[in-house]
Amino acid sequence: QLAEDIPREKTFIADVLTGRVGTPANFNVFTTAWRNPDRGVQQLMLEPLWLVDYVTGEVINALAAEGPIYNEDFTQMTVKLREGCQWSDGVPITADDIVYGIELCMQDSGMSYNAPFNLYVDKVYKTDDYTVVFEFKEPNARFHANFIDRWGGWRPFPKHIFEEAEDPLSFDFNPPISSGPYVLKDFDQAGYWTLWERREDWDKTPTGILYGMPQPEYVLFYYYGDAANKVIAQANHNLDMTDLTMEAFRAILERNEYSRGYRKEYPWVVNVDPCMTGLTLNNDVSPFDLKDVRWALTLAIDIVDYIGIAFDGAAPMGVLHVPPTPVYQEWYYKPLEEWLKNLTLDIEIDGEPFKPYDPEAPFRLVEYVKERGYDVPKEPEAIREMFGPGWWKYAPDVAEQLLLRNGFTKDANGKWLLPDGTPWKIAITAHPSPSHPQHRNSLAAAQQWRNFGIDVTVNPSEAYAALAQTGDYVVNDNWPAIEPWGGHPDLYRVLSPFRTSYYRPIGEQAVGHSSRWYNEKLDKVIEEMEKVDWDSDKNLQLGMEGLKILVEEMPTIPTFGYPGVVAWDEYYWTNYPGAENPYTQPYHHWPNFKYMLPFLRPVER
Amino acid sequence: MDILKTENLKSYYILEMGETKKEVKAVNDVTINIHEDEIYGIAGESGCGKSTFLKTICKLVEPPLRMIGGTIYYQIDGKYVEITEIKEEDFRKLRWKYISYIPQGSMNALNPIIRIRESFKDFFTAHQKIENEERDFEEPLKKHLSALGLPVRVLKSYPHQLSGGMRQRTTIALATILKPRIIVADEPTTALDVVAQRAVIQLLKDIQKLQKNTIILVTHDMAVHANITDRIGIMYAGMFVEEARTDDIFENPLHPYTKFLIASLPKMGDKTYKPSVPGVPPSLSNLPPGCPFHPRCPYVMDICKKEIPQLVELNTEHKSACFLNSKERVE
Amino acid sequence: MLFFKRYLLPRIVQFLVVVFVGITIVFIVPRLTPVDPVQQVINRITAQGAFLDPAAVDSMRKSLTELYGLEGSMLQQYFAFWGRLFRGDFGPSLFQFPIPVTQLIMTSLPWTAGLLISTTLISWIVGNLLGGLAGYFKDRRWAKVLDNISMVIRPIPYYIFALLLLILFAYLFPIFPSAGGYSVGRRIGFNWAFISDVLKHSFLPATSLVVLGIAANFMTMKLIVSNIVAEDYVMYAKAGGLKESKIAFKYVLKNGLLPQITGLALSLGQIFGGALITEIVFSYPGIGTLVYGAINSGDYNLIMGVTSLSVIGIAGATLIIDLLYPLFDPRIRHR
Amino acid sequence: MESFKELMKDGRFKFAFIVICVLALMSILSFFSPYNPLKWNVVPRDLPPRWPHILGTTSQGQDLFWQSTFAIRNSLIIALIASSISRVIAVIVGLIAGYKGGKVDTILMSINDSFVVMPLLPILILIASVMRENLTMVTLGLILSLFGWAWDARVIRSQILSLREREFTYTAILSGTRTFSLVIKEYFPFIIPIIFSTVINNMIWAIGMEVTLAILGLTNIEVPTIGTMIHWAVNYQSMLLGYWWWILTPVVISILLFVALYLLSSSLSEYLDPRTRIQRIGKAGQ
Amino acid sequence: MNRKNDNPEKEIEKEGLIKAKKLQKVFVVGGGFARSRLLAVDDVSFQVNKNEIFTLAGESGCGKTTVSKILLGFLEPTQGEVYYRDKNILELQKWEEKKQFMKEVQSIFQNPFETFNPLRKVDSYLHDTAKNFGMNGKKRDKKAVEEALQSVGLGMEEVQGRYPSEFSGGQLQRISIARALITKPSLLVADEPVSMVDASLRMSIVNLFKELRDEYSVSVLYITHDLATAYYVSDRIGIMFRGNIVEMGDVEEVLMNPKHPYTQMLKESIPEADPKKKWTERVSITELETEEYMRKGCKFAGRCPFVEEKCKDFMPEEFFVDGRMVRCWLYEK
Ligand SMILES: Nc1ncnc2c1ncn2[C@@H]1O[C@H](COP(=O)(O)OP(=O)(O)OP(=O)(O)O)[C@@H](O)[C@H]1O
Ligand SMILES: Nc1ncnc2c1ncn2[C@@H]1O[C@H](COP(=O)(O)OP(=O)(O)OP(=O)(O)O)[C@@H](O)[C@H]1O
Ligand SMILES: [Mg+2]
Ligand SMILES: [Mg+2]
Repeated sequence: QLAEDIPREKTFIADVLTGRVGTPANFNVFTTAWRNPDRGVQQLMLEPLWLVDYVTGEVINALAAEGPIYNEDFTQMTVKLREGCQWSDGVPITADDIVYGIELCMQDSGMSYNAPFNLYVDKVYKTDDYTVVFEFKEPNARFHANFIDRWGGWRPFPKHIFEEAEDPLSFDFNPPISSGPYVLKDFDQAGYWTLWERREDWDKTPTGILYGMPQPEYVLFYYYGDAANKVIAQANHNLDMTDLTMEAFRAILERNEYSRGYRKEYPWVVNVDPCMTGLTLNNDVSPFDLKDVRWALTLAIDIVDYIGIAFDGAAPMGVLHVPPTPVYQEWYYKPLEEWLKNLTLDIEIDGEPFKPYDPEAPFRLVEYVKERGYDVPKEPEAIREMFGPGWWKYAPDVAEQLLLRNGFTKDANGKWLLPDGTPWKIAITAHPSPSHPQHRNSLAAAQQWRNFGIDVTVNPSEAYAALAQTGDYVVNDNWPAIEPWGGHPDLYRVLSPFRTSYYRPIGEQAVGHSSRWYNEKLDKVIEEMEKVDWDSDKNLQLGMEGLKILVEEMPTIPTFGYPGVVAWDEYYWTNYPGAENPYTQPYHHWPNFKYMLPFLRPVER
Repeated sequence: MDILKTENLKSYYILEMGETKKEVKAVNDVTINIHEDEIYGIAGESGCGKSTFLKTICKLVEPPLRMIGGTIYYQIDGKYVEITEIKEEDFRKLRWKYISYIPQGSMNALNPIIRIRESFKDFFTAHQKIENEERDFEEPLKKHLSALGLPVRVLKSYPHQLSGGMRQRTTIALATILKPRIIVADEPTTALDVVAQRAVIQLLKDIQKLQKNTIILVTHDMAVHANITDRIGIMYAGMFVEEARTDDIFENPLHPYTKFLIASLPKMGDKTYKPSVPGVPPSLSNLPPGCPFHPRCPYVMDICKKEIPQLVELNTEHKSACFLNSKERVE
Repeated sequence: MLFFKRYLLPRIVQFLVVVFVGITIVFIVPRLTPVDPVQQVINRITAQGAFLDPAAVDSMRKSLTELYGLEGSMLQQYFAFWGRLFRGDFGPSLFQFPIPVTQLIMTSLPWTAGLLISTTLISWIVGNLLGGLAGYFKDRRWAKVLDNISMVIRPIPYYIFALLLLILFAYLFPIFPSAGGYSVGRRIGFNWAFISDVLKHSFLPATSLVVLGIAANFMTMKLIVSNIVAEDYVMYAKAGGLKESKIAFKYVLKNGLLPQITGLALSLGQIFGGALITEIVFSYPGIGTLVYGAINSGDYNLIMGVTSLSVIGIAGATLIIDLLYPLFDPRIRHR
Repeated sequence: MESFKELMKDGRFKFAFIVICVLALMSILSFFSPYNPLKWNVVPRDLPPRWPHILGTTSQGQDLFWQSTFAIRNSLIIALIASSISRVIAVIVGLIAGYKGGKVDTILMSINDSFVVMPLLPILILIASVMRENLTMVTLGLILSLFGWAWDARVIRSQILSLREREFTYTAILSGTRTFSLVIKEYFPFIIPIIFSTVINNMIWAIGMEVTLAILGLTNIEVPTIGTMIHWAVNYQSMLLGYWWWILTPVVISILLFVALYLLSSSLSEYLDPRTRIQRIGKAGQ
Repeated sequence: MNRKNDNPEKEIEKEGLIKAKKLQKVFVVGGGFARSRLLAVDDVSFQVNKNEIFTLAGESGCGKTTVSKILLGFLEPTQGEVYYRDKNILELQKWEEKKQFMKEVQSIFQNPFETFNPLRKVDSYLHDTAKNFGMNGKKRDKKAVEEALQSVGLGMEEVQGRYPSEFSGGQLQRISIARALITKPSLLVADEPVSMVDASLRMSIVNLFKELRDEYSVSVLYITHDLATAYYVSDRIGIMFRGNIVEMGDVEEVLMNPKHPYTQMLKESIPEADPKKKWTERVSITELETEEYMRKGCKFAGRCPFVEEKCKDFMPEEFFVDGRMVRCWLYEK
């Protein structure tokens, strides 16, 4: 379905994750309005200052020449810019663009980052053409995080263009001027596709400078709709890279011999995604305010059955509030393993204090997977990497004890009654899309808890996020904690939303994490974190402290790492960053996509 | 010479409701001859099968009505043709040129959403080619209408714009435009007031005089018969029970039913008591054995309850189906 | 004058009442949803990974609410809504702020209108034609076959039917493109290359609409005709020896189409609502997908814009048909 | 009983009746299902039809036969609620508007027209997405009934209008019958065929709506209905994965149900049509 | 009846059972451009006396049914009043009052097959009527029904449990009359009771009216366009034309010696059931009913052989000649 003058073999086609673009003619992604940045804008058109890669665990200096330079007391930050980069109209990218951009965003409340910049920035100025200095109103050791691109982040825009615009808010930035390696070639007025063309001067962009020439001459972002449509499109070799459900993925494997996943074998999925899925309990709602109840619900889950239901076994399990990706396994799971094995709940089973951790869980999952007829490696290390290091024991009997001692009872049919004698009913508020891993968590949890004797319903809702924010739910499938950077061990992002001062009662918009849980000990950890450099070893230690508190209290239940079901068609392009060669993160919708393009190899056809 | 004749014609409504079958013997063994250049009237109680008889001889038999037996002959160019032997398409061509039909309730016989001129044209072109619109269609049509005393502007109207009487007359004009040899008219005057009725009768008379064809006219209004017909057949329960020249019927009815019919006719200036026919008409799906009139007949005899009397000629052109009369004859 | 007072006025009043009631419902229902558009935007920005200090979120929420014109009581918003409506302005889209809703609708409308007007007309004409003929010649073999086919096709869930077409003709036999309104990179213009491209892309969606539409029209028309054939004038036309084809078309079909005209008006009025399911299945760039997206993102203004237009469209179509109907039916014209 | 026997002689009715009986039987069977319809992984996944899973199993590890028994039951419940309540509204509005006439008629018909003209699907989708958590089968039925009466009320009204002008209305008035019993005794027999045929058409419509909403994922998709069965089958790509038995089961059930209801409605309304009914009545007496 | 040059108003007050005074009814017909007012009944006054059969005759569409509906209270006149035994029936409010009126004034209709609901058993109407107007208990009600049936020559056994379609038209018309007689009315309004039955049955019904008048003292308002039976059965007659009564008086005189040009033409047009008396002259009829309704002056002016200028502009008043009323300028003195 390409026009004649766009050769298919020189074009790379990827899917638009967030759907049909509502404002196809508008490329001004610098306001708070939603403009589907994943239509190529963040991947091809814009370069950030820094970018984080969760596969390599690297923070990449893009437009910045090196990392942020803080002063002693974290009241000032200096950014050095890379020299030799220019906008697609040939104008060099300099400190003026940065200063102008930051000031514009601070002036106009409709621009994104207006709020955080105003909160912290006192002054911003350049000291030379490639050096920008920020002075803060109060100390902040993590201000640079605003500029780290990981599906968002403040990105520079051309001063000489925006200066001309009457109103930066309504300015449509069309045709857009790129800092990235591609420029806009064409777009669909109806918002289904956007076509990008490689810049002649691609070597004047960080991508070119860092990794060489991006291979595809054209990159097309196309919204195909439902998973079935994507399968059809890829089977017809009209979609090189897409994001699917597990079922659709199996369908495409059957239909297209050129299709592959992140792994070439089962479980195919990306296990390096920095998001941890799970269940969020509303700690302001009885009985979830009781730690015993939260633990009981956790122990009532048979993780093998759970992942089987949710993802046919193809997801890595994890007990911490960070995902069990290789880097986090290295940074946190392995150091905490002994502690987890010795963790006890203050309940005795057969006279022994109960140890809930089950390092054998991934091996049980492997048994299940084998039964389903899939081949898996035998080496324990490989299994742990694929299926996660372990999970909690399936111990409904212990869960029962925990509940009974809190006054819960069971009726004749084996259904749980609340301490006040009424039947226990849980309504899980779920992500509206049934193919989303969040939604799959809800379905799996419902199955587990029903087996345990609780009446569970699953209510998908477009408003699930809003309901979470106002606390208008009891259990939902929101991330159990905000996800970490992915490519950096710092856990400030994960822990700080739980701080006491962010707590808002039900009815008010949540400011921190929607679980409405807080903890004094954790507050201390967070406060200390704010005072240490994010690269320091101390920061890593503090992260572990925080994770331990979360495990003990179990305010939310992490289950498995986000299984990214990407499907790649090797008909026209090869050398994707698969598990066998993970040179960069594997998604087409992340901003890092531009750093993948130089490595792709065309198949001559 | 007869223009149309039937022999032992039977047509029944066959109503199948699951397994139960119900036969309504609406035309039951009718043998009749209709002459050229005459107005033949058929009278009888309502529901006795008059309309069904007309439909059958016009070959407008559609389920549930079925022709069960007997034959119908048309005389075409001096030869009798059995109509079931005529091919469907050939018969279509006969319609309107040889035989035309004015249905009961003909007020609704015109397509309500096309102009009357349009209807005329449809019926005309179904049988005759129009080469020159003006010469082949407009001219004869206007002539026809004015000959019948109808204003030409009806052509521009839609049916609902005309009064009932006017519509009726238009339908008649439409049925006669191709000068058919036989015109079959089913109750063309019921539901009209006397003045309009008179105009319609007049029209039919005029047509017959002009075109010298045959009209078969059904009505249960004996006064209309008296006024226009040459011969009358009296129907009772699906059969013809008497047939004679109009004068004879009124002067000398032979069948007891006809006698009642004639005797009960009110006359202006005559206030003497008029008796009515006693009893109720039989159900055509459940006829009594023997003569169908016997339950109501004051002269009923034993034979009447067992055998069906045949229509036999008693006087010149006067036939009757009653044992009373045939016995007299026999004796 | 009398015509205006007795005939036109009541109809216009009726039209206004319908529009008023409809639009009020349209205004109220979306506001009962728990979807908070401001929260949706914030979630989208934060959940996808942008780092916002939670304290900053609060002030952002305030400014967004102000920007989107969502302050004030329901009543104030309601009056403001009517005020804008009279100016032909449905306000800015909340989710794609500050693009006006009208503009969003206008970019999608040509696609939907092109698809729906043509398919509605085709299925109306073909469905009624076949239905009328099958009703008149109901004992013929082909009529019975058609009858059975349409009886089985009609109940197939729309979605399934569309998906089936997609899998068959875009995948197993990839004759037609599976998605979109025209080829990527093709310049929009009034030239054969573009038009044939558009036709090729809309073939499958159109087919799904046409086939099911024909089946539906077929069945209604057959029912109508079964009553018409019993009318005196049909029987009279037969007695008059008219050709079967003439009777079928001029005496049966023509009369049977009259009641179907209202149905046609209603369907044409519905184009403002889009062909929801078809558009979703075929990723067709019309109003249906726009609405679906708006509902998913809680874009009040867009939903109200589209649904209000639908109400006005349908009410307007019925009004126009009411006023035009006398042209088709002389009985009404000359009463 | 008499009339049933007669109806059974109609091939269409016979077919429809048998199909409906089979489906009704299945929905009753749901009460004896060995599996909880809400639970997954109770049987091996993705099995094609073979004993003991005569319709096969799904990717969720559910038995399709037993799942369909629930689906049929629930879809029928929705349809029955929607059609019966909307019938009540339609009859009441139609009777009052038709018999009272005048201002009452004008007002009722204005409301009626507004409902006829309302763009239904967008509004239904809106309501469904508002209600979703509370959208049980019963409430879905109720909502559908709120939107499904208008057209039929119009039909009933016009029937009453024409009945009002017929002579037997005057006969009844002169017999001293008062308005209420006049409507019940004289008009209801004419309305009943309309109610019957529209009830079935409305059921068809309601089931179709449920299917549409469920496919869009706007109803409670855990509760098995014809619509949610299709929803899951589509979402788990049964068509592309070649699990034809999964998608085919609900589609065939819905086609069977529709065709049966349609045939039932057409043969019943023919049977109940006053014209043919009068013929039959006549026969009974002779 | 000798009422030469009398003022009929006075007469009416003396003997009348039911009196219609200056009735007028306007219908609004059509829609759109062609919406118009139709004066269906205009300035109609007449009375039905005790113990007489009064005929209202005229061609179809002249307003006969409209008049009867107004008399029965089914239709409100645009103007004018109806008095039954000196009570203005338009002012009856309470159900009880209306019921009493209905008990005394009953009606039968034109189409016997339409008189009864085809889906209801015929006898239920009889029982309903007895129950609603009798208040005498079941047994007596039953007796009243049987008596009424007897008086029309039918028996309960023939009627019991059967539907209208199982009867012939004549039978139904009798049952309809029987139903009306159950309440023992003083006045029977019969709107074209014989037009749908065939000639042989007409007599039996008309004869029944005579019997009712002579034996049960029931007055009958007989509405018809069949002048032959009207002549046969009635005492007085009113001839209607396009909404007006154009001539009214003793039946013998009006029909045998018509004065109004329309009545004359009407009489001419009545076919005689005698083949010897065939029509010889021709008539012409207009086809524009509405035109005649719209006419300002005398509605017959368009086809009247004696038409004068005055006729076209002014509606003739009621003139009283030879004991009858004639609405024609010819008779202005
Ligand atoms: N379509 C039909 N189905 C069943 N029976 C019918 C049908 N049409 C007519 N009949 C019956 O056939 C008999 C004869 O009907 P037909 O119409 O021929 O009578 P008719 O003499 O023309 O009566 P009328 O004077 O009322 O027109 C009647 O008893 C009638 O009930
Ligand atoms: N409800 C109505 N609305 C409008 N016009 C009416 C209505 N009822 C009667 N008319 C008209 O009023 C005129 C008189 O009608 P009416 O029924 O009283 O005549 P009629 O003498 O009884 O005629 P027929 O002999 O046909 O029964 C007719 O032109 C008729 O069309
Ligand atoms: Mg007849
Ligand atoms: Mg009348």
